Formats: sequence, structure tokens, C-alpha cells
Amino acid sequence: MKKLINDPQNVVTESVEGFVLAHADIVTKNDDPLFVSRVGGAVQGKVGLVSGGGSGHEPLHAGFIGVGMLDAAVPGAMFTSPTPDQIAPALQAADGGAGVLAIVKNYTGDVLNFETGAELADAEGVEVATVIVNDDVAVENSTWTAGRRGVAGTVLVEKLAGAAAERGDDLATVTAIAQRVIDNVRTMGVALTACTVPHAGKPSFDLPEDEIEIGIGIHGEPGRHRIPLAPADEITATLLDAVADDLALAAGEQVLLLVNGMGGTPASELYIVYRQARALLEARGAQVARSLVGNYTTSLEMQGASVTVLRLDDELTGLWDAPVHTAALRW
Amino acid sequence: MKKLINDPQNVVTESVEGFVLAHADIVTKNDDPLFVSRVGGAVQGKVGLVSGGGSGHEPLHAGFIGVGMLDAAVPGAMFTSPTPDQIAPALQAADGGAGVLAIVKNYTGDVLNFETGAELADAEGVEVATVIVNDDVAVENSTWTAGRRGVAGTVLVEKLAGAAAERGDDLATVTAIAQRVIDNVRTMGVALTACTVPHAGKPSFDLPEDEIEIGIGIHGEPGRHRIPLAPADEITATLLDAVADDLALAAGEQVLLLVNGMGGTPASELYIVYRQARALLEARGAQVARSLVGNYTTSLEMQGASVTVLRLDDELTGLWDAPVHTAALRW
Amino acid sequence: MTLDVDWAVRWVRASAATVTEHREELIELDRQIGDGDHGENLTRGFTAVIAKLDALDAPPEQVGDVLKLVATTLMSTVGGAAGPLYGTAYLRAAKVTASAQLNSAGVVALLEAATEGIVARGKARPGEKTMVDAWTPAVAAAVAAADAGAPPSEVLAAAAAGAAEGAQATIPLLATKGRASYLGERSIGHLDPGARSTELILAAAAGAAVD
Amino acid sequence: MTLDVDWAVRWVRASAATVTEHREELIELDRQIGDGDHGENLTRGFTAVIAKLDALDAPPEQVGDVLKLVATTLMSTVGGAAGPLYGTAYLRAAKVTASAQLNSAGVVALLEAATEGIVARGKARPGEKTMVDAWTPAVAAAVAAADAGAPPSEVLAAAAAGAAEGAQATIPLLATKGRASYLGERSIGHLDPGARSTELILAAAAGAAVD
Ligand SMILES: Nc1ncnc2c1ncn2[C@@H]1O[C@H](COP(=O)(O)OP(=O)(O)O)[C@@H](O)[C@H]1O
Ligand SMILES: Nc1ncnc2c1ncn2[C@@H]1O[C@H](COP(=O)(O)OP(=O)(O)O)[C@@H](O)[C@H]1O
Ligand SMILES: [Mg+2]
Ligand SMILES: [Mg+2]
Ligand SMILES: [Mg+2]
Ligand SMILES: [Mg+2]
Repeated sequence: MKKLINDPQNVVTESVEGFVLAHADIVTKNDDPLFVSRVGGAVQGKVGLVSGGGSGHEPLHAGFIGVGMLDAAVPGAMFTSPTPDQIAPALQAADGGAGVLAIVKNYTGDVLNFETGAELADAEGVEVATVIVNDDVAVENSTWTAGRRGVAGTVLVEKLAGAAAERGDDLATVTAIAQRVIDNVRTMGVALTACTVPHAGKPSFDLPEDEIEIGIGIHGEPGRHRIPLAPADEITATLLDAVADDLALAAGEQVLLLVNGMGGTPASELYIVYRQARALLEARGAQVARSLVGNYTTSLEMQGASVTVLRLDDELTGLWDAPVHTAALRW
Repeated sequence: MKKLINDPQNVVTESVEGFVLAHADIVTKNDDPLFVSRVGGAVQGKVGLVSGGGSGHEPLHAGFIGVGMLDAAVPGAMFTSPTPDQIAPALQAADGGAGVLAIVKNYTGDVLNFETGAELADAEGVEVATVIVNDDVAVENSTWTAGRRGVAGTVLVEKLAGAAAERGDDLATVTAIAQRVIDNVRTMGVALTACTVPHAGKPSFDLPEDEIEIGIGIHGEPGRHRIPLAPADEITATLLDAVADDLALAAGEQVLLLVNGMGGTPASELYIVYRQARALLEARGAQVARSLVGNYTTSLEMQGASVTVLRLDDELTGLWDAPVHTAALRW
Repeated sequence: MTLDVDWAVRWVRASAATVTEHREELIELDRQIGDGDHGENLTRGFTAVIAKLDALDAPPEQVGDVLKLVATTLMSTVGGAAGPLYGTAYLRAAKVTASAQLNSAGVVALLEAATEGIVARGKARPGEKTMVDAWTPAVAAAVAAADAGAPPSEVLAAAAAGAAEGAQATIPLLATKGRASYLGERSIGHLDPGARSTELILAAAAGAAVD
Repeated sequence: MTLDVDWAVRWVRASAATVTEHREELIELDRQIGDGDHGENLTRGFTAVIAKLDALDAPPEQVGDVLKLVATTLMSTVGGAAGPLYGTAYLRAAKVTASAQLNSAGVVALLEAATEGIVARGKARPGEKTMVDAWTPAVAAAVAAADAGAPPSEVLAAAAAGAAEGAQATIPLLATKGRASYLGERSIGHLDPGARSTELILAAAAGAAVD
């Protein structure tokens, strides 16, 4: 295992420490329990936004704290959801008196820990609403299982709900916006290589040199199936078609296209994927009105990418264009 | 070789195509010869800024086209400098009547091709000044060799000279600012893994599982020497000390600290490096006044990082804070 | 024969030891059908439990006190799915063991409460390839042993054996809960890590009762 | 015996063929002490040269016309260090071969001009582990052969042999120019890719003269 780390046990604390030092104009941290929040504290009268989950997906979530997006983020251990005693004070720290929306990715651990965290915060007088992001179309038969995972679409939920909160929407409205995004966003990913969790010390799965995993999550889990390595255009078609079909995308619709790198993919490759995904969307008659290409929801150093499509309406487009000032997303 | 590409011969054109589609609000491209420039063309009366070099270092350089930074960028083949017939029209496209500054990284190929490109543009009536970026302290005895390489410090040259041009400085002044940045910026890098150039099909060097390369460039060249894998804090100290010593950094000075990922490094690791580099700078009595952490000058999917320190003065700090609106850097 | 607070402390220490000892095995099982953190998570959690136990001013008085300490510590240090699930299990178990001594019926009640807690939180039924598939046969075996008049130590031994069998029986199952469910058919042929850790913890309980 | 424009065309076609054939070898040499693109760059460049040659309305009239076409095409398609260096070499060579026929002195002049062009652009002296270390002995050998009264084909054969020797002799050298210089001591023990491609191209020139 080759990593720029010190003791594997300290990866999360040291990296959060570096992050907060580098972005001291935007974020601050609480140490015990660990969470990161906006410098200056909760914005009075504004609905607070909190997300969190296992670490290893950077810049998710702490990279999205700041004006127009999150108020606090709760980093768990590597690929391990945070605990209620971290989540509850983060929810409190984000509360400016207008309640807090918790944005939770759909994993048993995240859901359960946020459930308890919300209960604890509620006991302290914080009004908490929760949305569960589940954009990963790779999970089939989701009604009979733990359900779809929350993956890169989470970034869009955080941005759009964040913009709604920033313009002064109340908790019910912000929650409804977040849910509308969730209902209209789908993602599917591919891995060319596995990733190595520091404490595990070896790759999350073994993949022959000529095979790739289709339908991976963001925790180094193996995907739904394995196929021979193929040209980027073919792989992209597999991902995009699954996403667009599931979304029942119709001609004439406007979409946001997010091509997300898993952490170890060169930018040049992400743009090759983007080029083809966009061409396929346009061939379906959809219009790519907004785009985002880069590493936003990663799996450590995994090589691979995911394709996310969000169906836009005028309000969502406006919320997307609203100013955002975070470490990882800024305009 | 596992890559999200189609024909290896088309990597550059397809990825530039995707890039321009994704950022059509900022950039446009010319196809034959290939170069990328600001949408809307040269800004009349403003000094133009052009850079370029081999591809595979994305977001360098096209990702830095836009208000406050470059006017045009010339992508060569993978790790191969572009040709004069691409460079000359890019220089012309960037000329708003106030002349153009070419920012060239110090590689024989880049220097020679830009030389000819500038001559050709000059013949068309474009006033061209050139600066050569050579921030890589890993190259020793540089007076007897091809000299120091230009690496991640290039981004800082482009940002600061770009801000100077944007505020209306003339060609001589913008050139002087660029040169002042070059004189005060140093970088050193480490690779944990090699990278694979698409047309080569195999890693740029072979590195055992327990060794790393210190003093690498950005073209997948092997480094100056190989050492056993060590904790991040130790590796960072090696890089930072070389940089700070070469810069003859004195207590009380203000610096900008850039921790740059080589393309395949998780953000969490970059922040661990940042944390230690910052601590070491502070231990030297320097003050880290500005910071940048992320993938800015990459070597495809190489895992590793470089540490860059720029000595700041009030003017440079002001230029750093000036607005910038590019695909990869924006505030 | 009854079990007292000393047994509970021995159980917790033995749990910490066995989980730490099997850390790599649990990581590897989870790596195959999950995200490779189960052994790390439980080791971190039980290490924290031992630290809390060692730092107590006064020794705990009742079995329930010990279990409550385990519950709150696991909840605040394990994270992931296992943290809340085991946390709730110990919390529910603590509630039904508010007496100084546990007889066989008390042991059965403890195991039943723990299992109910896991099911209440995680909503998994038997056969979904989760830790429930170890807890359920453990309870059934404990009930049978208690009904047959076995002493607490033998009830726990039966429970441990039931959990071991149940864990093995997860191998051919298709996962429909937890992270392994994302793998669909590919989850078949692997031992569920949470079922395996349940087996280890219940073996520790039985071992602590014969010490 | 003299060489004419047909020889020049044969030379260029043979150069394209040999560079393409040795593409992987040149990439591998450059991978070891550079950035692994030399074979790719030259193949791209010479492929473009052939395309341009094939697309000409009228066949080129003089040796110099052919060399000039090579020069401008390599400059605009090769990039890297080799593009301007080879480009300038052919450009300078073209300037001194503005006659229909080349005798032995003409061949020497061609080689000298090419080498001077490379040195003028790249500023490398012999012994710095670059293509100059193949061109310089090639010129020396050509001069010696011409002085001894050899016909053009033998002058070229001598040049090719000199280049081959010079290329081999780069192996023990420490690089102080070009990308390999960044490696310091680690550049020792490797054949310089540009010296090797020079050897191939001059062998092609000699081969084209005996066809
Ligand atoms: N809904 C559930 N009900 C019961 N047990 C579950 C459920 N989901 C997961 N588990 C158990 O949790 C184990 C995984 O725990 P762990 O790896 O620590 O958490 P995570 O899956 O969040 O990484 C699984 O092996 C399974 O036994
Ligand atoms: N200054 C120089 N003078 C002469 N030849 C040089 C010089 N620098 C580099 N070369 C030659 O160029 C070759 C490398 O060419 P190439 O790989 O195509 O370009 P790059 O180094 O830009 O990738 C080297 O092997 C060397 O022979
Ligand atoms: Mg986990
Ligand atoms: Mg090159
Ligand atoms: Mg797990
Ligand atoms: Mg090269």
C-alpha cells in the first residue's frame, strides 16, 4: 500500500486538520467529537444544511461547506459513517433557529447513525428534517434490498438545497427542493481499478488488467458485474443509457450533466467521458444546460468515473447558478 | 493499460473537445491547428497571455483560460510540446493590440517550439515577450544542464501575471511581474507510482511497491533518486526543506503554499501533506498567507504530489486575490 | 448457578480480545462483499469500551450497567451499520438485565432483547444475510437449552453454537440487506462479516461463563 | 556517381519506414531516460511527411525541395525537442542542396549543414548525450570517406556507420542536455533515443543510395 499518509489511524484527523488550515476563511472544526462547520457559526434565520458520511470521498462533504451550500459536515472514519455523538452537535452547530436539513446518503450505517443523531439534536430543541439521497441506478431490485445508494448526485442535492436555504426558504421548502432533486437525479459509475482503504492495507477488490467493474458504489465495493475493458465511448454509453432510461428522459428536456472522477482518473479522461455522454444526451433530444466535470465524490485513489444526470427546471437552474463559496465549488 | 479513452491517438483532441463543450461559456477552440482561447476573442487593449505545452498536465493550461488568467493555451500531444504552427496563431488570437506574453515551461522542446512560434507571430505583427518558468529545485547543477524544469509554479505565474494584465499593466510590466514570480517560486515533487502515456501503453518507469521517486518532473520522468516509502510527514519535510532552502526563506516572510496533486492522489492525502508543509514553514518563522491545494499541474494518473512555495509581497498578494474566472480556478 | 457483573465484565473483555484478534479476518470478509471496515470498526469500538471500563471510578454494580456502557460506547465510536445495530442490541439487553444475577431465563431474555433491538433498527428478517442470521438461531438454541433446564453457562454455549451455525449458513445466501445487497448474485458464496462477529461475541460470552 | 531527387524521395520513404518500424524501441529508450514519446513523435511526423509527399501535384524537382518539405512538416507535426531539432537540420540541409545532383562533397555539405542546424538550435556540444553525438561522428566519417575519394553512396555508408558508433557511445555518457539531464547520474547506462533515431535515419540515407 503506497500512500502519502502517516499512521493509518490518523488519516482522517490529519487530513481534516490540513483542510481546515488551508480553508480557514471558510471553515472551522470541532475536535471531540469531530465535525467541520462554517466559520462564524450558524447563520441566524437561515435553514441549516448538514451532511456527512464516511471519509474517503473528498471533497464530499466538508469541501462543500460555505455560503450557498452546507453549514456543517460530519466526517466518519474511512468509508464508515460517523456516529450520533458527532452528528448531533453538528446539527446543533448548523441551527440558526430555522431548523436543519440533514442530507444523508442511503447506506444502512449512515441512515441509522443520522437517525439517532437527529433524535439527540431534537432532544436539544433543534428541528431536524432528513432527506435520503439514493441516485445510484446500479442497484437493481432496490425495493427488496437496502435500496439504492447515494453517490455523486449528493453534490447536486447539497448545492441546490443550499441555494434554496441561502435565499431564505423555510425548512419545509428547502426539504422539498432537496427531495425534488433526489427524485430527478440518477447516477451510474465504473471502476478501472480498486482503491485501498488505509486500515485495510490492500485493494478493495482484485481486478484483472483487462477487466472493469460496472455499477460500483463509492466505498470500493465491487460493482454489479465485471466486463472486459472497452473504449471510453462504449463504457460511457452503458452508464448514460442506464441513467437516462431510469430517469425516463424525454426529448426536449433540460439536464445538468455531471461527470465525476473517482479520485485517480486524469481530467483528460473525464472530459472524454463528458464528450460522449453529452453527445448521447443530445441524440436523445435532451439539452445539456449545465455541466460539472471533476472529482466531487471520490473513492480515495480509485480510477473510474460516474455519470450523473439531473432533470432541470427553471427554478433548479436558477438555484444552480446562485453564488456558492466553498473549498471545492465556487462561483 | 487501463484508461477511459478511445483510440490513444485521439486522446488530446477528444478531451479538448469535451473540455470546450463543458466550458463553452469561457473557452472556444480552433481545430487545425489546435489551440484553445477565450470565448469572445482577445480583449482589446489588454496584454494577452498564452501558455502551452504537452498534454497530460490538465487542468494546465487550458483550464486556466479566462478572465484574470490566460487568453489562450496550446495543447501539444501527450507530454510533447506543441508545434510552432499551433503556437503562432494562438499568440495572434491572444493579441488585443497590447502585445502577448508567452509563459513557457523550461523544457528544450517547449522552449524551441515557442521560440519559432514567437518568430512566426512576430512576422505577423504581434509583439511577443517570453518568460521561462523553471521552479523545480530537484534539478541540481542546473547551470550545466538543460536547467531547471518548469512545474507546478507555472500556475502561480499564470494567475499573477494574468491579474496584472487584467488590471491594465503593459507588456513590460506584466513580463516583469511574471519574472518576479518565477524568481520567487520553487517546487519539488514526489511520485508514489508512475503514469502511463496512452501511446506508450506501459508505465513511465517501474517502481517497486516499497519505493518512491523523489524529485520527479511532470512528464513521468523518473526522479533524481529513489528512497524507501516513508511517512507523509518525512516525505513532505524532504520536499519542503529543499524548496525553502533554495528560496533562502527567512523568518517573517509571507508565502503562498501550493500542494499540488499529480493526478491520482486522493485529496485527503494532499491535505496531510499541506498540514505538515505548513507546520514546517511556520517552524521556520514564515507565514502562510495564501494556500492552494489540489490537482493543478498533473502527470496523468500518477500518484504523488509536489510542494510549491512562492515568496509573497503585498503586490503579489493583491494580484493573487484579484478575481479569476477559469474552468479550474475561480473566485 | 447464576451469572453476575463479573461475568459481564469478563464477557466484554473477551469480546474486545476476540474482535481484535480477528480484526483482519473481519476486514477481509467485509472487503469481499462490503467495504472492508467491519474488523476495524469493531476493534476501534471495543478498544474504546475497555478504556472506558478501565477508567471507571467504581466498578459497575450490575450486568445492566456493563451492557449500557458497552452500548453507548459502541454507538459513539463504531459508526457504520454495526455501530447502531450492536449499540441498540446492548442497550436493549441492558434494559432487561437490571438485576444483580442472571439465571437461564435471564440469559435468554438478554439474547432475545438484543436480537429484537437489531431487528428493530435494521429491519432485516432472517435469510437476508446479516448478523440477524447469527442472532436468530442463537436465541432459538438458548431457548431450547433453557427449556431443557440447562444452567446459564450451557445456555450461552448453546447460543454460541447456534450463532456459529447461523453464521456458516449465511454463505450460500443472497444478500438483500446491508452493503452486500448491492452485489446482487455476487454476494452468494461469502460469509457475512456481521454474522461472523456475532459468532465471536457470543463465543466470548460463553467462554466468560465457564472461566 | 551522384545522388538526385529520386534518392532524396527514397531516403524520406525509407526514413518513415524505419522510424515506424522502430517506434516501440524509440519509445522504450525514451521511457528509460526521458518521457517515452520519441518514437511516437517521429512516427507521427514522418507519416505526415509521406502524406504530404503523396499529395504533391508535381514531383519535387530538386533534393532541396524534398528536404524542405520534410523540414516544415516535421516542425509542424513532431513537437517536443526532436521536432525543431530535426526540422532545423533538414531546413539547413535543404539550403545547401539547391542543385539537381549531389556529389560526395555535396553529401558532406548536407550532413554538415544538418548538424550545424541541430547545434545552433539545441546548443549541445558532443558528449552531452544527445543526437549531436550521432551526427558529429557521422560528419567526421563522411568527411574522411569523401577525402579518400569515395562515391556519395559510400560517403553515406560511412556516415551511417559513424552515427551507429556514436549512438552506441552515448550509453556510458552522463546527460547534460535534454530531458535525460534531469536524471543526473541515473542517465548513465542508457542509449540516447535521439542518437538512435539519427542512426536509423542515416542508415536509411545510405540504403537509399545503393537501391
Ligand atoms: N439492516 C441490517 N440489519 C442487520 N444487520 C445488518 C444490516 N445491515 C448491515 N448489517 C450487518 O452489518 C455488517 C456490516 O457492518 P460494518 O461493516 O461495520 O458496517 P458498514 O456496512 O456500514 O460498513 C454486515 O455484515 C451485516 O451483518
Ligand atoms: N539540446 C539538445 N540538443 C540536441 N539534441 C537534443 C537536445 N535536447 C534533446 N535532444 C535530443 O532529443 C531527443 C528527445 O526527443 P523527444 O523525445 O522527441 O523530445 P522531448 O525530450 O521533448 O520529449 C533526445 O534523445 C536527444 O537526442
Ligand atoms: Mg463502512
Ligand atoms: Mg516529450
Ligand atoms: Mg463495512
Ligand atoms: Mg521524449
